[in-house]
Amino acid sequence: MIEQFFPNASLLWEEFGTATLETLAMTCISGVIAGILGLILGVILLITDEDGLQPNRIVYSILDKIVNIGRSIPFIILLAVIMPFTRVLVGTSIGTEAVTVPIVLGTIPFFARQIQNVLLEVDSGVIEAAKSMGESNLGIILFVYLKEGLVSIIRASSFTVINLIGLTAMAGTVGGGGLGAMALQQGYQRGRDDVTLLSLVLVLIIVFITQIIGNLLVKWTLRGRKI
Amino acid sequence: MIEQFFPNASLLWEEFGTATLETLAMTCISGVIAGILGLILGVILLITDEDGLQPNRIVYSILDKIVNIGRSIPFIILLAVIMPFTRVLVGTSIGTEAVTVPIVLGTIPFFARQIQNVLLEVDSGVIEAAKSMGESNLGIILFVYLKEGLVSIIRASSFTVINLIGLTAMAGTVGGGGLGAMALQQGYQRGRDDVTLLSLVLVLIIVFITQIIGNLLVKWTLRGRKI
Amino acid sequence: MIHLKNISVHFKQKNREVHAVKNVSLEVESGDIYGIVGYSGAGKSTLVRIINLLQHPTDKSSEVIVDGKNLLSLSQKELRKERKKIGMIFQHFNLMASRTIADNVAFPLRNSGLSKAEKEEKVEKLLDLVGILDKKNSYPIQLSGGQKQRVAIARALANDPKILLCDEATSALDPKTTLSILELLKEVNQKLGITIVIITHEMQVVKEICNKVAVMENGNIIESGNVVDIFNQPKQALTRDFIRTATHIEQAEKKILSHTKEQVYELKFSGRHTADPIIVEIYKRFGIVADILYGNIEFLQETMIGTLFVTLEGKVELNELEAYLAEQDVTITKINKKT
Amino acid sequence: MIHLKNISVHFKQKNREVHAVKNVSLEVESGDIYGIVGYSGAGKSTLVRIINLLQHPTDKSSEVIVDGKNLLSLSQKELRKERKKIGMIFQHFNLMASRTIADNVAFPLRNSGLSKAEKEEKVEKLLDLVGILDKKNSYPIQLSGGQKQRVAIARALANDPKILLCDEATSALDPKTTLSILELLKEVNQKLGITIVIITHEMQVVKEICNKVAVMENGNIIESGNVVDIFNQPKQALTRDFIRTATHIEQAEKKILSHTKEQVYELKFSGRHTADPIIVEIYKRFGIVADILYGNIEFLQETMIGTLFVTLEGKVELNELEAYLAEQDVTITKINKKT
Amino acid sequence: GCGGSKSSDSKERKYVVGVTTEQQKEIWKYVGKQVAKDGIKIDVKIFSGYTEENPALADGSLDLNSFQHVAFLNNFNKENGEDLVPIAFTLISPFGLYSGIEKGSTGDYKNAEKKIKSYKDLKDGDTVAIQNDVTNGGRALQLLDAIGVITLKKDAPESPTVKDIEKYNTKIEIKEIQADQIASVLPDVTAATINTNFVNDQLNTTPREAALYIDTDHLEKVNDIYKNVIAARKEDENKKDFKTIVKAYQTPEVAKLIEKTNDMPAW
Ligand SMILES: Nc1ncnc2c1ncn2[C@@H]1O[C@H](COP(=O)(O)OP(=O)(O)OP(=O)(O)O)[C@@H](O)[C@H]1O
Ligand SMILES: Nc1ncnc2c1ncn2[C@@H]1O[C@H](COP(=O)(O)OP(=O)(O)OP(=O)(O)O)[C@@H](O)[C@H]1O
Ligand code: MET
Ligand SMILES: [Mg+2]
Ligand SMILES: [Mg+2]
Repeated sequence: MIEQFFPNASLLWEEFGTATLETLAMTCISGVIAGILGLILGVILLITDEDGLQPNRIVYSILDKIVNIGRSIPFIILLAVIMPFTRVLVGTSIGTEAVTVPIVLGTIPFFARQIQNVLLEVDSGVIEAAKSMGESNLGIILFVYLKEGLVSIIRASSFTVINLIGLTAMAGTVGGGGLGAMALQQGYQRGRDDVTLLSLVLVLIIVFITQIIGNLLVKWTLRGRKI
Repeated sequence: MIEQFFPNASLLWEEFGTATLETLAMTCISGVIAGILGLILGVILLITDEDGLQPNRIVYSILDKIVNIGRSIPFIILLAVIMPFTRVLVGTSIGTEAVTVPIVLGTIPFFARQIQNVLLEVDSGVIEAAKSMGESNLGIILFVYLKEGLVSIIRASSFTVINLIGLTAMAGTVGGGGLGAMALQQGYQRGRDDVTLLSLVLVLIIVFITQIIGNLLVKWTLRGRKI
Repeated sequence: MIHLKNISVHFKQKNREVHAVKNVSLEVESGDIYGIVGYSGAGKSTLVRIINLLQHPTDKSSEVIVDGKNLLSLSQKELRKERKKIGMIFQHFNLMASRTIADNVAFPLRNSGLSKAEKEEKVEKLLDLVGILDKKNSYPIQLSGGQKQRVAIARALANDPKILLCDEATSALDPKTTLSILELLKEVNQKLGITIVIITHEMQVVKEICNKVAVMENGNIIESGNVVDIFNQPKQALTRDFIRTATHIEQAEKKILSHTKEQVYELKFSGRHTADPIIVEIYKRFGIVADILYGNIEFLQETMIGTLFVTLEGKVELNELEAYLAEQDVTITKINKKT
Repeated sequence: MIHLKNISVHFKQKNREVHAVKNVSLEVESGDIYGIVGYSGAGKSTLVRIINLLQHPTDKSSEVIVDGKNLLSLSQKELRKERKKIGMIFQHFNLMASRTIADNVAFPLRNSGLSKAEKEEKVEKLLDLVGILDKKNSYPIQLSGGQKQRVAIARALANDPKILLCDEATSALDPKTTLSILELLKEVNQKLGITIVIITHEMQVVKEICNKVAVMENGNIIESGNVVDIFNQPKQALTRDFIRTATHIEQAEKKILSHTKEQVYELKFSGRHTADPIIVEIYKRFGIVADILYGNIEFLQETMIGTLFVTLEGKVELNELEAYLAEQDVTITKINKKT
Repeated sequence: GCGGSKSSDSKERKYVVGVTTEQQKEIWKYVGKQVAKDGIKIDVKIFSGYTEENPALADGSLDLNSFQHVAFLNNFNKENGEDLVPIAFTLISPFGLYSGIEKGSTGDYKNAEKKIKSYKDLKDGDTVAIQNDVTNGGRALQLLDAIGVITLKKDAPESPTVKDIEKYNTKIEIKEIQADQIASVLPDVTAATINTNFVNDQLNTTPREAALYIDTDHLEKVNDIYKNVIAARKEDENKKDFKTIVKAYQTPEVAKLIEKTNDMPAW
């Protein structure tokens, strides 16, 4: 039965398993790193902007430009351009570990900009209240911005992770693995539609799980807050 | 002078001109189409969700899944998968026009999800006030959600356009032009760093212009509203 | 005009349910200015939001009949049509941050069929009425608290509603502006026959403009009826409390008792229609000299009500005095120091 | 305790400037409960926000000295330290939507050095004080308007501030809750010596707890001083207006004049320290029978102030009467029907 | 003009040709000039990567393409059930094995410090990068087989994959990398197979100067299937205009252009 509908895929169970794990590994590792760095960068953008907590025209405009540059370099070129850097960082520029570097670098500005946009929506009255209590800027960021904006941050995060999963498909370019590479190299390029399809379905499942986790986190954050 | 630093690029002025125009054309056309369709899809997601204006579990969960699917298929595969559709739509599956179809399709769910997230932040009290005035759902969407959320929508739009510019770099895959293809084919793949650099700088300029237009629109929207 | 029957509202929270409104029925007649008072958290806002179905009753047996139509049985479209006839002033104003003051007020006029110039004229008239015409091009964030409230009032009136729901329409306003707003409401009520339901914690507001009042406690309407009746003869402890606190009698009593060593009496005027000079009459008839320590007396819709705290000098025959005063619709009570 | 000198605040808007506060100076002494009243939009909130520098004065020559420190010259860090000593209740509450009521109140305690249990105890005590302990695990969105305001009050007190700034701390509250909050404020003022600045539009609040008051109009403080003095001898028209409107004399006058055809007199008690029985004395001395139509008399910090509207029956020699009443610190005025 | 024309008897006689590199584009521009006098117009579309040229030909978006060898075409036909046909040989591209370079070594590939001097230096544990597409990857494996590093199974297909390796004679690790990225990863591998166009452009050298081994030097070991072709749809196989075009292609002038790119004319 399965063999009939998935003539090629059924020969590759093990590869599917490995590829899935590789995609998960890439997603999680780069997600965590890009998440932390992107969050920090986004917060710095937020507070150094004109109406921010600690306006600083110079820092803001430099970081703002870096974010734009980071977002506008096509991934494949980014990957090539930063190879020397990748090599310093992980010792090689090929393979699954190596591709996480450009994925992280590509995701940081993507996430940072979203964090910035999202935190701009936090009620300014509440920020003021915190100021009036003598809260430090760091305190306001940690305990007001991030807390009040948490739901939006979660939404932006699942959005970003899903985007990042898309980027992991490029891993194959430098000999990395994962489901994207599998779909392309073992499936699409060889006209094996069943392999392509199955790889994509597995990617989709990961995406759905991400979205579901995101939605659950939102629900959990809003628990008890319902009206 | 210029010839010295840009030995190869200086021979390609005309190509740079064409490529820039192609990138601009792809960006504008797919931006407008994906913008409109993504906005509509995002609004439908917003209103059919559990706490929306017109909850509809079935419509929501179908569209929600389509958006996730759309966002998780690697662009290169999306491009291949929808070729027959592209052909029907624009008469060919290659070239700059043809690549706008997958770009649009890839951008719609990206933008839609952002619109949804952004409009979720509109003050529910204001929505209630509009309801109390007997405003129709359409009226609430057009004159409350979109109006109150305008600043966030603009921010999401420039974010999306910048992302879309990244996608246009993939045009080369199907014989399309533009600066991304130029950077890759005429620059990177041929080891001509000056061409790569110049192409990227041109892309960056477009990205910066997008961001500046976005910022100006935000300023303009908030004109007079400053505190 | 408004008939609420068996309205209950339960909010489910994590670990417990809040019964904000408990099987309440309310009847507001056309032309009424109906006050709803009660402690903070009593369920007033929730109840009023039922009237235009911003809040759905959680009970199946509930009925919400407004202007002859059972709102719960209407289609969305029909409900919208009915809502257009109901103006609402929200406790938290709910102004649109992205629109100027003028545009906020113009919002309900979008589908009114008025020309642009007519709309503008109407908006300016309304803004002028509430005294913030000079702010018409400002945005809500640039207004003071009271100014925001006034925009909300103007907006609620824009549509020429048949019913006006006011949730604390004047709580952020100074007494002068409050007075002018109340007069405005009274005027629209009288001239245009608009029915008004007004939530307030200021008994003064009730006295000033309401003809009926309902007192809420803990999700229930514990007392309702004519304002005069209720002010005269409050049946429930809470109502009495409310009236006393609002007229500051309680505070006065406390102060007086701590200032004087003599026996203090309370003279309570409740619905006295004649205006005989009581104090002098007492002196004439009984030779008793009454000294007013505290007084709060006023006309409430043609009848005199209020309280005087007095000390009495002379030979006080309480029984006789009581009998005479009862004829005059005045009750006398000996006030004892509370321990 | 608080010295504001030459404070001006200008907001720049598209096409014009709003001068919200115009070169105002204000001095609040330690232990004061200082009321600020004025029409909506007068600049009260803006002025009070100067005290903790949430609003910076736009003028270079301004000085903001709080507790001996010139706030304008402090570093960010020092300013934060000073702010911790100043509690603030915002007009729009500004509660954190993502935190429960208890967590909102616990927020200012984060760096207080208290243990978790101590914090919890303190929070519960505060919530109990304002009467919403049962809501401690609810979120702001689930509270009624008045409940939110009470959370804001509890939060402002959490830090044991030396100064408490209240922007309409009781505007959303029913009279009973208002009273209990005011008593709470008075208590913290007396027991802990907290200096309180309170913006309010309720003159009753001023009467109840303030010892000083400033009246703002159009960005200026037009009158300020002792509450008793100001209530007795308001110098500015606006102040008089405010007091009259707040005590509802204006409305009473209107009503009385439309109800009676006889001549009406106003007896004004301003700072009468003795408590002679005026009405009976008039009858005894002049044979004049005074009938009280409206009365509002009370003790304000040991002195009796207020107004009676009366009709006089008998042979009225206004001059004599006037002279006698003047001795008693009472002024008499003939009230004429306004046309 | 937007794309190709589906009908073969188009009055316009304009044909869209898909290619992959700038040089091929130059060549086809030259051919286009030659056939212009016959009333034939040639429009060249350049693609990045190898994936879309054949689908585009099959669906009529292209009329011809000229970028692949027979093996690639066969693989495409087989996997996709298409029926594209070669109508003429064009060239054969030398395919070489190149040494990796030391990390941190600077300058041109020519001057960079190489990891090995000869393919014989490959030893156990070394890494070799090969292309990650089916045919180039297959050709790379055949090259490794030819130099004795691995042995392919007897029944290995035309384009073998790593699964078709019977035995590693040297225990190398094979990494599959996208063709255009291989030059960039040379510091991370011991050796790599690189397509000649990238050797020319990205390494600024030629197979002759730099390769450790060039498969076309041992043509007996190179399958004919690596000869590049012009491909068309089956129904256009005998189109008169295409004969004209092929004739214009297979000329000494074009041969010179081909040699300029270090390829070898092969018709
Ligand atoms: N969305 C909600 N979820 C849970 N509880 C709620 C919600 N909304 C209101 N409540 C609770 O219902 C009760 C009634 O609230 P309501 O807003 O009707 O009070 P109110 O009488 O208007 O008070 P106030 O005068 O303070 O505005 C309160 O105890 C409140 O906490
Ligand atoms: N951010 C701002 N931009 C422009 N104008 C402002 C701004 N904030 C306040 N104003 C204006 O300054 C004046 C004073 O405002 P403020 O909030 O101090 O008044 P208030 O006395 O507190 O009134 P209320 O009793 O209604 O709260 C008002 O006319 C208001 O419109
Ligand atoms: N020109 C290339 C070669 O022969 C073609 C590869 S097959 C797409 O190496
Ligand atoms: Mg309420
Ligand atoms: Mg204010």
